[in-house]
Amino acid sequence: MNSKLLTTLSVAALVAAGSTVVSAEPLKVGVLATLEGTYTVLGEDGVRGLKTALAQSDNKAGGREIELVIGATDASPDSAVRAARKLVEQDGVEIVIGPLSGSEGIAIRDYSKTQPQVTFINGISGAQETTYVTPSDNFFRFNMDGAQWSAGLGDYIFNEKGYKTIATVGEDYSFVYTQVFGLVTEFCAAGGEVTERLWVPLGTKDFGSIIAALPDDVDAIYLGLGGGDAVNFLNQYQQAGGDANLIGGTIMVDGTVLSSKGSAKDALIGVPSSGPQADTWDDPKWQSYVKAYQDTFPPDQRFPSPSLLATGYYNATNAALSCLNETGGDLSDGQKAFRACLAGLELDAPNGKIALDGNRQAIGTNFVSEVVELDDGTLATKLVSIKENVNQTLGIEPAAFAKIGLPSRETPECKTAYE
Amino acid sequence: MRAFAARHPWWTAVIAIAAAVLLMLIFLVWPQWLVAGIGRKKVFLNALFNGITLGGLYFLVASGFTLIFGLMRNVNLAHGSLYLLGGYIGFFVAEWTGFWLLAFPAAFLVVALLGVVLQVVVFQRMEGQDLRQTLVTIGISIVAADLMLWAFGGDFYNIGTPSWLSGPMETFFVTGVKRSSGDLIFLKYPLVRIVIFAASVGIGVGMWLLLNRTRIGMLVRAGVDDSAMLSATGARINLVFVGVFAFGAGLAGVAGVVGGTFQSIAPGEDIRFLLASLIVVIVGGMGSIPGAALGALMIGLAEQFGSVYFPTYAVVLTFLIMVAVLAFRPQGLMGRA
Amino acid sequence: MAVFETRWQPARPAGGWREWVEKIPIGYWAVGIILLIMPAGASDFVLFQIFGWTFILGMIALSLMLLGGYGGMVSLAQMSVAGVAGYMVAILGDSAITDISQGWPWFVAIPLALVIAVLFATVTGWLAVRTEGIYTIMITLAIAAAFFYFCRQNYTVFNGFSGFNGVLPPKLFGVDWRGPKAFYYLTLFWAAVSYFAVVYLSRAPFGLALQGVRDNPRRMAALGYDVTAHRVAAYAFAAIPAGIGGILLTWQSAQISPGTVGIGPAIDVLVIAVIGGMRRPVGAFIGAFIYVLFKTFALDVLVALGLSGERFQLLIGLGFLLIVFFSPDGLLGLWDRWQTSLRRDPLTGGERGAP
Amino acid sequence: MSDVASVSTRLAATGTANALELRGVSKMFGALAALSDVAITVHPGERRAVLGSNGAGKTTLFNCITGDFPPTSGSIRFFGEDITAFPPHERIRRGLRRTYQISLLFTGLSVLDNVYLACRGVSRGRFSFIRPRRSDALMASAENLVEIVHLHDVRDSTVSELSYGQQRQLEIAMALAGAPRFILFDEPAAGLSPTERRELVDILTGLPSHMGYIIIEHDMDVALRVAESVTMMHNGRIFKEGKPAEIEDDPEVQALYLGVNDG
Repeated sequence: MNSKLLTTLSVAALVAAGSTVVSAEPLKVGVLATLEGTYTVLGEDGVRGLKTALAQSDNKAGGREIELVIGATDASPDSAVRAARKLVEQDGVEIVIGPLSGSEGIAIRDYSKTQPQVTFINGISGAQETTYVTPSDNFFRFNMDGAQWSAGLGDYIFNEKGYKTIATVGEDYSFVYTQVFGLVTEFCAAGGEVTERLWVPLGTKDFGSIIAALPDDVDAIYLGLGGGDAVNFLNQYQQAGGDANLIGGTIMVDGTVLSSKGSAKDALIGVPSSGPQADTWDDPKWQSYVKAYQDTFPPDQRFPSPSLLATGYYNATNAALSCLNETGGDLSDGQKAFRACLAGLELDAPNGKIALDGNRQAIGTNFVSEVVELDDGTLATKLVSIKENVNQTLGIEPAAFAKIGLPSRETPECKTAYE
Repeated sequence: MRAFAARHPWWTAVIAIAAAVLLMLIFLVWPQWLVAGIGRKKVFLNALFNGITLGGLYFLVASGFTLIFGLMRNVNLAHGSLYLLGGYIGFFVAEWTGFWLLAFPAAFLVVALLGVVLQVVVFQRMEGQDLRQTLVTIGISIVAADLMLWAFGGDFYNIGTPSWLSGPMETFFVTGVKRSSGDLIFLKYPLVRIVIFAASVGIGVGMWLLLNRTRIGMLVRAGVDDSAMLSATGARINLVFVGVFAFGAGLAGVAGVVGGTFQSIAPGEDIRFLLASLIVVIVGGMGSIPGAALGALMIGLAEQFGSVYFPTYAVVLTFLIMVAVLAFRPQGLMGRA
Repeated sequence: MAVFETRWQPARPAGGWREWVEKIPIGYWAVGIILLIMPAGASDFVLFQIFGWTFILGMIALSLMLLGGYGGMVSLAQMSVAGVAGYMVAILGDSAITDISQGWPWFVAIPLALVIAVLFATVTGWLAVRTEGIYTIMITLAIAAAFFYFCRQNYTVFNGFSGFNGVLPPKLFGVDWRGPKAFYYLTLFWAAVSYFAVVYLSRAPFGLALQGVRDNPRRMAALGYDVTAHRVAAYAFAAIPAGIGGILLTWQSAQISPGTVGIGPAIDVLVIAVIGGMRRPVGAFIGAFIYVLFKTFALDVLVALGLSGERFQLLIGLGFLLIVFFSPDGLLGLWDRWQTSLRRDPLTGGERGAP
Repeated sequence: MSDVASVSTRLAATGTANALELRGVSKMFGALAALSDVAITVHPGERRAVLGSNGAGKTTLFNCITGDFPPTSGSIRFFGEDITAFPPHERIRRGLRRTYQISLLFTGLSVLDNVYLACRGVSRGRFSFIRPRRSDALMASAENLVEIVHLHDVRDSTVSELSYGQQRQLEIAMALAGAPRFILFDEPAAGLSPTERRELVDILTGLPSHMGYIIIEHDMDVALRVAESVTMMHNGRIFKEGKPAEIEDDPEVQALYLGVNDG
C-alpha cells in the first residue's frame, strides 16, 4: 500500500478535497461483474482490480465515502441488464462500473440510454460496436476494444518474426472476429497474407481433427481461443507433436490460460501475442500497480499478477475517482461536470496513458509481448514492443475504416491498403 | 451374421460396399481428384481415428449411465458431476504421487464410494419415482457444481501424461506421397489417444465378459430383463443394486481422468458430459451396453468429422443424429421396444 | 346412455353470472385488487423488474406446469419454445440488427412468431412423446441444448453469438409499453389470461383427458382416446403461454441471444415450476416470484450476513434439493399438507366436520 | 344421440346375430398356451358367468375379446362383425366394455370426471377446449351413472380418497358409459365386503334386460345369482357349459372347482 502511485493519488485527492467539506453523504457506486457461472473467476479478478483502486484512495473520492453495491451477472446480456437495473433503479447508484464481456457491454450501452441521469463506465468489455455503432452519451470506455488489442502484433510478426503467410483458428464469436479484424488489417497492410480462417464453435473441447487439418504450408498459425478451449487445444497440440509457429490472441495468453493446472500451457512459451498489458513490464507505474494488487489481496485469493480484467476495472475506477476528486464529488445537474471531466480526462494508467475520443472510447497503448517462463516456473508475458496512441479506427482514416465493415467471419478482407 | 444376410440381402450389400470403400479410403494412397474433392487424406484419417477415440471416452461415461438405468431404472442426472469429480481427484492423485496410472483406481474408488452413498441415501428411498429422482439428481448436480467450483476454483486442470505417453507415434497408415522424393508419408498419431482407446475397449470387453460370463453378471442381466424376477431372489437385490451403481459411478470417475488427460477439467464439463451421455444412450438404446458403444462411436465420429468438414454446425450434428434416431427408432438403435 | 334416460335425472340450478362471481373465494379478490392497484405504490423497479419478470417466468413455468402437472410430461424445452417466439419477434419485427430483421408490422410479426413457436413445440412434442416418462426429460433437455447451439452458430437468421438487441414493443395507442407501469399491466394481463386459460382448460374435455393420460395412459386408450395425439396437442397448446412469455421477456431485456435460451435458463424454468408446485397453475407464479426475489436479492442478503456472495448458486441448489427431497409437490404441497393437518382433528385423526 | 342411432343401425344390419361368438381362439405366451381352441357363443342380452381356478385363462380370454392382447389364432365376432383384428378403441366404439381386475382408474381426478371421461371417450369432442356445463348431455349421463352405482355422495372426491369397494363400483360405472351393448366384468366382487357384494348384485341385476355380459367371478353366490348360464374353464380350455343349477350339481365340477374353492 506504500506505492508511489498511491501517494500521488492521495495527494491529488487531498488537494481536490481541500475546498469541499468532507461531511457530504456517501456516494453509491454500482459494480457489474460476472460472479455467476463459468466465468466467475474472471469477474472476481475484475472486482479485485476495482477494490485495489478503492483501497488506494481509502474508499473516498471528492470528499465522499464510496459505498459499493455489487451486481452479479452470468456473462449473458440478459443478466447484465437485470443487474444494472437493480443497481440503478432499486439501489439508486449514481455511477455504474462494468460490465465484463462484449455482449454485456452492448446491452448495457443500450440500457444506459434509458438512464441519462447515471454515468456508466465500462469495466473491460471489448466489443467494437459498443462505442463505434450508436454510442451512448453517458457510457464511457477507458479500455480499448478487441481490435485495438491486436494493434502492433501484425507489424511485429511480419517485420520482426518474418512470418509472411499465416492462418487463423478462432472461436466462432464476435470477440475473436474483432481480434482477427485488428490483426488482419495491420498484417495485410504490412504485406502479409492470411490464407485461411478456421472458426471452431465456442466450447470445442476435442481439437484432434482440427489440429490435423491445420494448413502446413504457412509460416505461423494465429490462435484466437480462450479459457478451456485454449487449454484443450494446447494439450492436444502437444500430444499430436505439433511444431508450427504459433501466435496468440489476447485471451489465449491471459491469466486463466497461463495459470491453468498441468503442462498444456507450456506450448505457449515463446509465442508472441498482444494485449492491453504485459505482465513483466518494468515500467515503475506498472510495477507499483502490480504490487498494490498483490498487497491488497493475500496470495491464495488472487492471480499471481493482475489479469487484464483487473486492470480494466482498476482503470475504470480510477477514472471515476479522479474525476470525482476534480469535481469535488459534485454530481448535480445531470452529472454534467463529472462527465465533462471524464470526456477530457487523460488517465495516467499503469498500462500507459489513456484518453477518450469523441465516442468516449479509449485511445491507449497496446503491448506486444511473448510468453516466457519465470524463475519460479510460472508463465508470464514479456514485453517486446509497444504501440502507443491506438485509436478505434486503428490509425485508418475513419471513412475508409467504416467501409471495411463490422468484424465477422470473413471481414476484413486481406488487403495492403484500406481506403 | 449369415442369418442377417439372408434376411436383408440389400442391406448386407450396402454395408459390404460401405465397408470396402472405407477400407480403401484408409489404406490406399489418395489420387489427386479425391484430394481435390474432400481434402487431404491426413485430415480424413485423423478425423476417423479421433472420432473413434473420442467415442471411447463417451463410451466410458455413457456405459455407467446406461448400466445404472438398465438395471434399476434410475435416472441419474448427476452423472456429469461424477465425471467431473473423478477428473479433479485424478488430477490431484497424479500430481501428488507422480503416477498417472494411480489416478485411475483412485478416481474409481472415490467416485464409486460416492455412488454407494447416492444409491443408499437417495435412490433407494425413491425407487420407482422417476420424476422425483430426476429432480433430486438435478438438484444434486447444481449443488455439486458449486461445491466443486468452491473447492477447485474455476481453473482449467490438465492431467499430465507420463513422458512415455506424450507426443505422437508413427503408424503404418500412409497419408500421402512426398512430391519431391516419392517417399511415403506415414500418419503420426498421439500415443495417449491410442492407449486411452485401447483402455476403453478393454473396459468394454471386460464389462461384456463380466455381464455374460459371471454369476453376478447373469444376475444383473436378468435384472435388466425383468426386475420382477430379480426381486424374487430376495434381499440380495439391494446389494446388487448398490454394487452396480458403484460400478457405474466409478466408470464415470475413470472417464473423468481420461477426459482430464486428453481434454481438460473445468466447471461446465459436467453438463457437457451429461448431455453427451444422454445423447449416446438415446441413440444407442437405454440400458444396452452394446448400444452405448455404438452410440458413442457414432457421436464421436460425427463430432470429429463435423469439426473439420462443416465446423459451423458440428455441434448441432450430434443432435440431428439423435432426432433422426428418435423419429425412426424411438427405443434407440440397440434398444428393445 | 339412452338406456338410462328414463331413470334418475339430477336437477341442476341454472348457473348465472352472479352466482359464479359469488363463488370466487375472497382471497382471489384480494390478490386481484392488490395486483391491480400495485402501480400506485410500488417503485418502477418493483413493477418492471420484480413483477414483470415474475409474470413472464410464471407464464413460461405455467406452460411446463400444464405439461408436467396435467400431462405428466416434464419438458425442459419450454424455455426454447419461449426463445423461438422471442427470436421470431426480433427477426420478423424490428431490432438493431437491421440486416436481418424484417421490420414487419407487429400485427403480422407477433401472431406469426406465436405460430412458429407452436410449430416448434409440436415437433418437439412429437419427438418427445414417442418415448415415455423419464425419456421425455432427457430428450427435451437435448432439444433445448440443440436449439441453444444452433442459435449460437447460425448467423444468417439467428445472428449467432450476439443475437438481437434493440427489440422493443410496438408503440400501440401512443403508449410506451416498455414504461414500467405499462409493462407491468401488459405482463399482468397476459399472465392473468394464461392463468385463467389453463384453469379453464383443466376442466374442459381436453384438459380432463390430459389428466387421464397422466394417471393411466393404457386405460385412456382403452376408453377410446388417442393418447399420442393428446400429448402432442398438449405441447402445442402449452407453447402459447410460453411463447407470449418469450416475447415479453425479449421486450423486457430489449434483446435476445443464445444465453437467453441456454441450458441454465431451461433448468431454471423447471426449478421455478417445481419450487412452486406443479399440481396447480398458481404454483408456477409462486415459484417465479420466489425465484425472482432470490435472484435479485440473494447477493445482498449474503453480503449483509457477511458471507461470500459467490455461494448463492449453492443456496439455490440446496433450496431446490430440500424441496424436491421432502415435498415433491413444492411449496403448494407443503401448504396443502399444512391445511389438511389443521382440518384434522388432533384426537381422532379424522377430518373435522366429517361424520 | 348419434351414437345410439349408429348402434341401432348396426343392430339392424346385423339382424339377430349373436352378441359374441368366439371360434377356435388360442393365445400363446411363448411356448405356454394360455387359451386353446376356445369357442363361446353368447346371445344378445344373455348373462354368462365364466368360472375356473386361477390360471384357467379367464382374464386372458377377456384380453383377447377386448383386444388388449389379440389372440394368436381364431376369430371373434361381435354382433356379427369380425373384430379379431380391431384395435381396442374400435371395439369400444362398437359397444363392447370391460372392467379391470386391478384398478385402472384416474387417481388424480374426481369420481364424476372419471365417468365423464369414459362417456366422452365414446362420443365426439374428445379434443374440445370448451368446458362442459352441468346441463351438458354427457355430464348428465355421467351423473346418472354415478347415481346408478351409488357413488353420488362422493362424486366430487378424488379417486385416491375412495375406499376399495367404491373404486370397484366406479369401475362398473365407467364400463356402463356410452352405449354399451355388451360388458365384460372381471371379478367385480373381489375384495368387497358382504354389504358391498349385495349392492353389486343389485347393480348387475338392475341393468337393462337387453344388456348382456360375461362375468368372471370366484364368489359362486354372486356369480350364480347374476348369471343365466355358466362356462367352466380349466387350463385354457372350455370344460363345461350349462345353466347355473346344472353346473352346481355337476360332480366333475364339484371335484375340480367347488370342492377346492369355497369362494
